[in-house]
Amino acid sequence: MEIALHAVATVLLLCVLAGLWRAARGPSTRDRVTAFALLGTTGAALLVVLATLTQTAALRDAALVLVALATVVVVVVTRGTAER
Amino acid sequence: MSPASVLDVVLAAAVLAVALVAVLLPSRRGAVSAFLVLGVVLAVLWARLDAPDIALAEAALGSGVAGALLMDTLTADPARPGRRAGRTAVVVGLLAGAVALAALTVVVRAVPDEPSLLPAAVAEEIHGAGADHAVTAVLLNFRSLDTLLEAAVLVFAAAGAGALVRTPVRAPDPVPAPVTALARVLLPALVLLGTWLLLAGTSRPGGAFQAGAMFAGALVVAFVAGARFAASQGTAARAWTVAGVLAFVALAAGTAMLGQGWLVLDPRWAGAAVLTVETVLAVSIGVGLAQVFVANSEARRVPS
Amino acid sequence: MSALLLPALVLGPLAAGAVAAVVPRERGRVRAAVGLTTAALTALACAVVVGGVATAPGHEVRVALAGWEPPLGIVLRADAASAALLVLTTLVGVAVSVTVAVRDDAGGGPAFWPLWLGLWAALHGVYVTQDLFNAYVLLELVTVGAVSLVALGKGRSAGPALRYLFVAVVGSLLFLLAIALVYAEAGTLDMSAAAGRVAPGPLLTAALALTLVGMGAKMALFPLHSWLPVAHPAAPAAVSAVLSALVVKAALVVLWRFWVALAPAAGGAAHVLAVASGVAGSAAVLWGGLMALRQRRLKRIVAYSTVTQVGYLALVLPLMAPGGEAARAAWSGGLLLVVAHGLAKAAMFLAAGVLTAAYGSDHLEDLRGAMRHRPWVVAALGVAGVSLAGLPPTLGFAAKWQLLAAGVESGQWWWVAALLAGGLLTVGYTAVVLRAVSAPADAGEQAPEPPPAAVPTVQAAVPLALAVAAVVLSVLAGGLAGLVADTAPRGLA
Amino acid sequence: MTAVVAVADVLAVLLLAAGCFFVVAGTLGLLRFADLPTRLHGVAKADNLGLGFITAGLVVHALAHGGGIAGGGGGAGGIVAKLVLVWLFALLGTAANSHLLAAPARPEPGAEEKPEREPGPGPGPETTPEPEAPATREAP
Repeated sequence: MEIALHAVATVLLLCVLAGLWRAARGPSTRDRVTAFALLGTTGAALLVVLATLTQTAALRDAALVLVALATVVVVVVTRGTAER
Repeated sequence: MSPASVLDVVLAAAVLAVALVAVLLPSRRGAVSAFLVLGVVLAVLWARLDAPDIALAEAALGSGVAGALLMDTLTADPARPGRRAGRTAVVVGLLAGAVALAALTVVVRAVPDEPSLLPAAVAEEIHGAGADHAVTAVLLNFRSLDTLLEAAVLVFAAAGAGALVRTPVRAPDPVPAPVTALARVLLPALVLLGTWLLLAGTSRPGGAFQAGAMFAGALVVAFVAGARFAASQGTAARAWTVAGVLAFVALAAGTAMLGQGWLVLDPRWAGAAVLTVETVLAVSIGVGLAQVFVANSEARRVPS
Repeated sequence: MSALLLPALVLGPLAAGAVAAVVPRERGRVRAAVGLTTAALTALACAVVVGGVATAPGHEVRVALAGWEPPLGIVLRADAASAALLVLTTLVGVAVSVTVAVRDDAGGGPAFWPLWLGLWAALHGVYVTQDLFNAYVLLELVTVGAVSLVALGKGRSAGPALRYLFVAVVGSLLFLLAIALVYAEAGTLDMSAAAGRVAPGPLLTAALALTLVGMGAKMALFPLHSWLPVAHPAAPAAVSAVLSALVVKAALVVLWRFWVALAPAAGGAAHVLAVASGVAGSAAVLWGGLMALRQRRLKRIVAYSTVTQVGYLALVLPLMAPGGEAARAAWSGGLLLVVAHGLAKAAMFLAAGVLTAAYGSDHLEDLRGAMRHRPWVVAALGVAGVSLAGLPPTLGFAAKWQLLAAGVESGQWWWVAALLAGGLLTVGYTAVVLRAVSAPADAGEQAPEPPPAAVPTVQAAVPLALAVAAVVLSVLAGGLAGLVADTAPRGLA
Repeated sequence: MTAVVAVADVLAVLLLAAGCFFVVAGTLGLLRFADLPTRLHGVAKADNLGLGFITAGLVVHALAHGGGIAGGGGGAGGIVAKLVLVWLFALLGTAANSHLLAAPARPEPGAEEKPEREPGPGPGPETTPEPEAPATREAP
């Protein structure tokens, strides 16, 4: 079971790295933020997996925080680009 | 190689890769986006290093509130050509980085294996400290002066940011319907999450700073959705921002005058004192961070 | 009593700053009233604490906060060195508060008060803290206050403020890394406790080097000084006074305390780093002096003069190294120089502020005739310049005499040469300023003497009071030096 | 290990594997699809499904193994509740995000957002837009 969880964590981490490519490259700000929203979800998945793996309940809180604040970032950014 | 070490190697490589992209990318927006990704990866790194408190703080402040602030600054700014670092600068930077890394490796390898005095001392004294969670006990009791001063840093940063905005906060632009709808759901959710983190802080990772970040997120969403109350520059907002520091100082002065000594918490009411100070601090931190966001947002709108 | 008041020196101004932040900005008079009241109470509390230090056995007042002794808790400790710094800060602080209360333009508007009071609290904390991490947090508070204050300047002050912020934050981070290294080895954050638990090795060497570079950047030590001559002209007059007289000293005090506690354990590596500090300091003395001679704006001259004086203060590290009498002389001379420079530089910047306000410019050409119209302000500039150059009968003379004695005592002639050269350069740029302001209006050009605008008398009197304090205190210099020397370090031997 | 736990473990692994598959699919979509709406489409649907499967796998794991040492909020029940909450938050967030991000991409007369370009001084990845350029780093 532990092997499976480690493998899942590694795959998710590689997905985060792949998302970095889109975040860094764009081309539009919305593309970057789309990538960041994806990373919020993937990062949350990663944190809940780690929470089970290391039996640390607080990491599930961290996952919640990540998902919630990623949404805040999206709201802020879409306002910013709508203004122009 | 065990699955755990594969994960760790990939994680270390990921942190390095994301950091390098964030530094070397010539496009400012790309660099900031990479910096946000760095926040996510760092949160995972702290989780892996068995430091859930910091993972939580990184998720809340590093990629959450700081992300909102940075992205807001960049998106309202006209896209300017990023400055591309010269080839020489990159080479010199990489060389310097390599030398610094080598030096740091030498230094870190010299760290003795013997455990520090402190964990044992904390474990011994934590009964009666007012919190079961070691980090909270250290922050609100053993080293409470540090926490007080950290809160003061935020107060004066908010005061400084506010001082640079020379016009009153403007009326909100028309807000698209989905934002209003989302705000109705997101706002209570964020407040609830912050409250949970605040209450959880006495017994497990959480506490005033993480909760404050949630409250700040809620206020930012309210501001974006057109509300102009606490997050604006009114006297009430400033009063909330300084309330945490003033409550902390009042506690300190009170204990000094009662003859126990500055900030000495009696085990009988230490728990109540810690929770009260944390609650006021969390609200203060939330309003203070939101004020910095609003000041930044308004400063840009002033035609200069 | 003084033990009870020691934490109040930090928490009092802090709370007052928070209160001032709540007062609406339109009510500038109320903010000023809060500020002046706080200044008066702080001066009173400082007097009590300094008196307590002078009378206490071992000349020290110590408080363990929250009732926890190290390694768990944080200790505040005021010794004779802290007392000297508290005296300086009180004098400059009251002078600056009065100046801004009379005319808030000098401080950049009502936003000055909360930031200044918070900064004042943090400075007090830096002088008395015994804890490494606490020192880091206090330095952060100093940085936030100082950077925001610089940004209050008229015109394009945001750029210089941002530049200062970047340098200061990088300096803090280097110091934080040093703290982490010391903690990793010693297992405690208390400076005196850590001193007994570290051994020579790469770890301690790295910690000392990181602190030297980090604090060097924050105190504008050559070659990391370039933010300072940019920040000063941008900042309001009173802020420049605080920045030069007190803020750069905060980083210096942290460097000295760290060095005194931990360098003796590092052996030869600390010697090498001390010499590096001395070389940077000597270069700063020469470079700052030459640059000051070339400037045509009063504030830039005074700013480069700070670069020079910080160079002197960096010389204290190698002068202390041999230990014994030399270390005592270097330590007390260094502290006296901090006080002397603080008073002189505050007087100069406040005087420059008055002249700028009166003539609408700080270009030397525009200040012609100032000697005749503003004799007391020019007198303040002159006396402060004499103290900076280290000529009798000023505190600056007493301080430099001690440093020279330390150099001669330990046979380190090369540092003595730097000290003397710096003195000559200081005389040079002070003469340039005095010559410019005493030039008659019709010298060369036919332009009429610029009519000075009215400036409150109180504001014009404050710089002179500070300059006179530098002379009066020189009478007490002997006793002060003796008191301070008791806290002298043991050297690196 | 009892038979029930063994079955539960197999189920959990299957669910986790399915989750990984969808997350990888979503990421590939983000990298390879041609424009913003299609990318959003891939991310919003596949990624949430992936998170759902992973959450389900962890729920099964928690039910089979109990709360462990640090269940927080009462053993397996607390864990399951928190996991479900994470997923619900993600669903809500993604729905709103996609709506906000896609809004200007819908054809509206006269209001078409062009990808803002940051003109770099020289040739580089920023100045040679190639929406379908092959990904250099890809998930396996």
